[in-house]
Amino acid sequence: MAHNWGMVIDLDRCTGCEACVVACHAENNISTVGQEQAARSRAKHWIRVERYYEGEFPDVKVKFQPVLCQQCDAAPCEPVCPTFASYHTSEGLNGQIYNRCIGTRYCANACPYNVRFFNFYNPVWDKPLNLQLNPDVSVRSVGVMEKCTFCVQRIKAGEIQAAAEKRELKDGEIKPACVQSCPTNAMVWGDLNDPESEASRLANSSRATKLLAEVGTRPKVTYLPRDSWHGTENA
Amino acid sequence: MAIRSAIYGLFPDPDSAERGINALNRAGISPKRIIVMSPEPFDGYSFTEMDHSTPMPWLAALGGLVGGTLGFLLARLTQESYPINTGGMPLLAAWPSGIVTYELTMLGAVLTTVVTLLISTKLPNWKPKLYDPEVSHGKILIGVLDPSSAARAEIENRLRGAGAEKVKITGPF
Amino acid sequence: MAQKTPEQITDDLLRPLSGISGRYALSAAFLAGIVVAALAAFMWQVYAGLGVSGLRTPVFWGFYITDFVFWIGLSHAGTLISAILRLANATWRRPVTRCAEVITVFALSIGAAFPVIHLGRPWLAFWLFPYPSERGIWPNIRSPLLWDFFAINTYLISSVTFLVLPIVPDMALVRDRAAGWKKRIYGALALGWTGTPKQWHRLETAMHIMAVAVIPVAVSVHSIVSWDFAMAPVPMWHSTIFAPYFVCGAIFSGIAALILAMALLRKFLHLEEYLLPIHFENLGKLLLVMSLLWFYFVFAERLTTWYGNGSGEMPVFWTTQHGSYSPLFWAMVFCNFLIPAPILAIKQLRTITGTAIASFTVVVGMWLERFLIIVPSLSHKYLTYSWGTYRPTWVEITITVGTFCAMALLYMIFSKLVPIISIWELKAGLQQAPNHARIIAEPDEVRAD
Amino acid sequence: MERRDFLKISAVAGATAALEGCGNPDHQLIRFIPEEDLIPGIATWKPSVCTLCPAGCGLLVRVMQGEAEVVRDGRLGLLKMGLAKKLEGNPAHPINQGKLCPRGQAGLQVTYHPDRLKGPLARVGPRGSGQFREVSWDDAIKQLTSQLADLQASNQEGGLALITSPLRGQKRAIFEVFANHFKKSLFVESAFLGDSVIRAANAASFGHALPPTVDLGQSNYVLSFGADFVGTWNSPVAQSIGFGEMRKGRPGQRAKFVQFEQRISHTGASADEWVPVQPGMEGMLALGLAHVIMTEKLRPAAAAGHAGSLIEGWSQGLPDYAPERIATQTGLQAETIARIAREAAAHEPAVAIIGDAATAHTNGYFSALAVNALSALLGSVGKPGGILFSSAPAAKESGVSVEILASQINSGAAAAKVLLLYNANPVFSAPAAWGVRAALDKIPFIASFGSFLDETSALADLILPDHSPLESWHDDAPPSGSARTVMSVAPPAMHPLHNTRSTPDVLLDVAHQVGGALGKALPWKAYDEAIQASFAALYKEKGTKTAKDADEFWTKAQEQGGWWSAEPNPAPVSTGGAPSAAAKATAPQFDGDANEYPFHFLPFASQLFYDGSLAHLPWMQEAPDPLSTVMWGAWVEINPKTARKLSVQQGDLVEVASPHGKLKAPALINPGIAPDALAMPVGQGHENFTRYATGCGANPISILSPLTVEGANSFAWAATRVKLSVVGRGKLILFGGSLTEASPELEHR
Repeated sequence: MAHNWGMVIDLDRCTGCEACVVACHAENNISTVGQEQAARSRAKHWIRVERYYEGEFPDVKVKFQPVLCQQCDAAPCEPVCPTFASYHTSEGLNGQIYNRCIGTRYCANACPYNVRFFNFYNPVWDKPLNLQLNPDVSVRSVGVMEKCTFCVQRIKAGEIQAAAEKRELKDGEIKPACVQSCPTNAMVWGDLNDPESEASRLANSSRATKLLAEVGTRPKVTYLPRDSWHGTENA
Repeated sequence: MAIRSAIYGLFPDPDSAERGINALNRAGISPKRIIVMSPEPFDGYSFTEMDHSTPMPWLAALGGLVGGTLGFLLARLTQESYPINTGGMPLLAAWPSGIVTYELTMLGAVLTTVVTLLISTKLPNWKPKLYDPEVSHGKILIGVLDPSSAARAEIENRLRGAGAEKVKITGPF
Repeated sequence: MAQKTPEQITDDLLRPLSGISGRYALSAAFLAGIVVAALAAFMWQVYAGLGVSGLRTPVFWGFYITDFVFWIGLSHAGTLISAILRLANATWRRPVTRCAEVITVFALSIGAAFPVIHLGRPWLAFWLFPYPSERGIWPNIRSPLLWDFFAINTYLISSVTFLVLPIVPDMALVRDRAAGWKKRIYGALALGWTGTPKQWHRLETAMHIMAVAVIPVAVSVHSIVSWDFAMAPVPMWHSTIFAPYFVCGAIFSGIAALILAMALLRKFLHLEEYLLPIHFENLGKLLLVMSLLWFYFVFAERLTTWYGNGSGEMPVFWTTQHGSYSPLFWAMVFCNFLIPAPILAIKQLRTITGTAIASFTVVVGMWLERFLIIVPSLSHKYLTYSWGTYRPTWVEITITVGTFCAMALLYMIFSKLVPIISIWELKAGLQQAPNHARIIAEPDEVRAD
Repeated sequence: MERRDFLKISAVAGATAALEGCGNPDHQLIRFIPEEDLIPGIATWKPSVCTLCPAGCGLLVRVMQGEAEVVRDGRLGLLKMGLAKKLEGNPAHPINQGKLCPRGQAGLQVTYHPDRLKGPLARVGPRGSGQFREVSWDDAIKQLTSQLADLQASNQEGGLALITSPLRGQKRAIFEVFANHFKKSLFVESAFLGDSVIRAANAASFGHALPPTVDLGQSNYVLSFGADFVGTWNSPVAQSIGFGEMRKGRPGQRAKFVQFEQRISHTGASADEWVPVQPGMEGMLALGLAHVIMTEKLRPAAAAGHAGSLIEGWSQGLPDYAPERIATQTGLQAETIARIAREAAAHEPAVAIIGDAATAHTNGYFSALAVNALSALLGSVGKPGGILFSSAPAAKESGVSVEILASQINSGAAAAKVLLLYNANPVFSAPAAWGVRAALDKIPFIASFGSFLDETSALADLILPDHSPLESWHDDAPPSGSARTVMSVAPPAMHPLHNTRSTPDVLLDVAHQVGGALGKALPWKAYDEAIQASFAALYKEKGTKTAKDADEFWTKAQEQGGWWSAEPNPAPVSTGGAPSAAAKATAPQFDGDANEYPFHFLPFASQLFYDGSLAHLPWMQEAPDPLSTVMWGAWVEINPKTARKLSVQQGDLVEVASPHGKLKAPALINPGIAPDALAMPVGQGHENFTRYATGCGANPISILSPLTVEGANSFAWAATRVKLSVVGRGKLILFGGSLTEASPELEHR
């Protein structure tokens, strides 16, 4: 059976430390845009940690929520692309073919999660920062959309490795950069078609929720909401 | 300009032109050889009533049909030729195909109309066999093509009698 | 006008074609200058990247798509209106139709340019064309942008023919009065028109069929433009009201543009005896109807959203009601309803000046409407953390202004080359032949028998 | 020698490479013979050690073949070499178990930074002008040697000063030899976020001068007094892993985590209960909790043992700290104090930790002792789910701080002739009031080993740039983060990119050239020999079971990134012991009159820039701050109500003035800060620190008052009062579009 990659994010573990954000930049050759462009909100963070305050001092609560491409099964970004640059891969990912993209930016508008990012200029790496580029990931030119790929290069590498060794993929063998780096192990990634995988176990747990479920995009990222203390008040 | 032998009168207004055409008809000249040119359509006069039968609307409808079919095939075949993965969404989406089909239907109809118009009126034809710029100045031209030299005089009289301002004879004699 | 002879009409309407006044040359040069500046701005954008525009995350569509919708909407002035009037056989339409159809052709061409201008990689725009390519992949028929492609092309082709066919007889007219190179050019354009009954009849039949065909096309075009938005699950875009709402707005802005154009032509081409108060009066009434209809749509949309109180919609709703976009929103309501409606409703105010003023505010208001449909929704999409803003840069502003100038310029040039009022149709309008005419008999004949 | 010849040949051959180079200068460079053989496209993972903060996490470096522009033998050319592509945690390493914080991952950009110093430099312009000329390594080393030789000859006391980042292992040993060789030299290990207060307190309470290893993973109740333990405090990655475990690692069991602080920190944001406390009152609060526990007989006073006996009045049950009596001072309600105390006592194991601002008040040392006592009372010290102490060697304290060094030099008490500067930037990370800049100007010769020009190294007379961490050998003994004994070691992960040299090697070189006792004290030819020697000793001590001989032990250690004990073996905690002089509670001192300067000023360690030493990395600048979501800048946090009262708008440029200076930064509305406090991230506001950090934001340290923590030789950086005024419109670059999740009205950006 084909794989169906999915992710589970446990918001009770997440501390919003940004490790996933930097890991993603390092793994996927996401260029930094610099102060002036960041001020015009052209910064590209395939994964971001949303921060929401609740209440007023002194009763303040903060909620962190990492948001990346939800790899929707019913992805609004896919049908609207006139050139099939955004399409659905056989493993359930929302693929983005940079070469096909002509930059209508329709997909980004259609995306309810605002997790697609546009190259307003050609990316720049002041030498020798270009040496940090990951040779497994293509660099995107001006005028094209880019977005989280679930580190498809890692997925492919893992699948090829397993095929070479004539064996099935093991659960947890492949980890996207964000999942790998997460210090609190808040992110779990795996095959949702495999009922045994940690990811599908958590995705089917009672805590499982989806982001903007009401929009009907059938996202493949599951959120386990922030929990509260169940201990006794007085012992 | 005119290389065709013809005799025609230039009438100042539709009413006299009407009398001119009647005169020619009574002279038993076959309608095929009678020519009329006017600066306006003059709806409602018999001299503009000739050859009013055209299959244009039917052709337009047919054109629409062809265009629609092409549109539908385009929408269908192009998608089938590259069966991309749509993640469960329909690759051959009915409604969108309908839109393309519709647009090309209309396009087909419009284009056939234009083509029919041009063919049936033999336009463009930058060298008309017979023409008189007077027409542009409001005169109505009524005449007979290739009149027999015998009939010529009589036709001239009848045109003048009907009120033609000028009668001109063109072509080789 | 009734007392004018056909000859006078012809002379009056052909006068603009001869000679170029200094004022004309000056204003033409001015407009051309701005158009060139706009082209330069676009070139700079292509060279440097879309970053020179004010677009940003998450507002990926801004001025360009606003202009696109605006101009496509404006194009509903001519063809649609003149087609309706033709079918309705409204005699007063005759001096109006052509200057209306011209608006369509130019506005549409300008509007169609914007999808290319706004592309990240405009040099690849041709990938939208369905042609067998080395890439082995065809465009995605499910994308509303493809629907746009088909609809706009169909509409453009129809409108151009719809404009050009009735011009042919007038070209013959000019041909026969001109001399030298002019005669040759207009002769070519006249296609050798002679004016036989057959030609007249086929022309009128064709025009009739076109009129029937072009109306549904026009409706479909702006419906599809609206679907560019309605197909996306974006707050206050994803709505079934959008297609009729957009068509209404399009005709609304179209009529306004037409009135403005007529007022200007009347003034500068001295067509006072041809473009009469009655025309402005009638079009004014039409504009009033559309204004009311437009307000009805806005009201329906707002009411439904407010009552529905959807978590996604409300932020967009509030930001336009009394958030950061509210000044624009209320300006729009003033421009599209509160100012024009009274002017057009009160007979004393429904003068040429009055309708012109009303039309101007409507044109402004409808541009704002398109902007307010696009930007607030994109900047307030669901997850509040991802909200953003939008500020246009000089590039977008220059290009936008440039297109308005391009419109004016094209119009000026056209009115220099072609009679802006269809002469033969106007004459035909005078000549309503009485039915008894066909049985006029010569007295002497009667005597003979 | 042979390589040289090869290079000549390859230089000729390389010229042909111009064939493919369509005018692109890259391709017209000569090509060097690769120094290593790699398979193109195949990644190899090499162990290394993260040196960006004292946690000492283990790294795996993803190395792939690439083509780099490098300088070899003074010639620029292209070299196919192994290039580090990504940094990940070393799964085998006990501290970070395969995980890594954002700062650690961005360490990659230190190596590839465009403004890294590419070779030794000698000052030409006047000091601080930043004008340098390139010199050869031989000249550079000769110059430093002669300086030290003269110093040795002059035999003058306090002639040598060393300012370094906190060092461990053999690297520290080498510096120490230098420090000891020259009489009364001033050896400063400078760190703005130093843990000396906690180490001192732990030494007093538990007999270990170490930062604690907090076993969050097995804890059931966590009381944190201002410690940003998942962000920057102590061993953040280890603690984050524990945090995850504590929350959802044990099915059906979820600890409660209570954070006490004045401004909601990155860690406080994840607390189950966030409790604001008056600044400097953390110790009092801890004792209040202890009071409840003891009076309600939830624990006997004796349970705290020695740690308790350090607190005055402990054995009497701390009568002065009844919740009612401390409520107003701490700013908590009495019932809250009582409730939390009962909860903590009822959920074993419960742990109390203190850090950051709480230990940076003038009474921070007392607060630390108090919290230690509370921990001890709760009975989790030295036990799973509590505070453990690794058996790592206690860091030696030189006792000299930047403040002392500066004052001694400025006062003429010391007359340093030579200053060795290594990975420290005191000019930036010391308050202006200390007069560090003036002191440095008094030192005739400054040699810096830093890889970048910053505010301090720009004053150097000689710069001998070190390899980047990824190009260097490492040995490290992290003091906290794991209950296992850890000795990290790693060879260079990649060949040096530039004409740099490993600083320990340079020091050894210099020592041998100076010769004499100094040379003898450092018998090794190179740094790795020194490390190997230490591992030989370690083998004898601990490794005989795991390896057949010292060499195998050494090789295996290099392969896995170090040696660590198979089992946790925390050091025994002395909870008993004779009561020493009991510490009196002291009220915190704040500099600045409360009327003139109405706000407490709270600098806080930035999750992305740490203490400012990482502000030069683009990834750190562009990553949004976790709470403020600010990119590429600094900001001043202000409570919404206060802002409304002073009519301060989001993004207004405000001037923050203390008795010792003022700065300007944009205001940021923060619902999670006390109305009488202003907070600011540390790390921005560099005047001279590469193209990415220079001129970005403002530096809060510069306006701090020079107060010290009583009882510990440490900077009280949270004890300054400030005033605020709006001066215009500032540039606030936010990534986050809103403050709250559902507020249609609030347009934040």
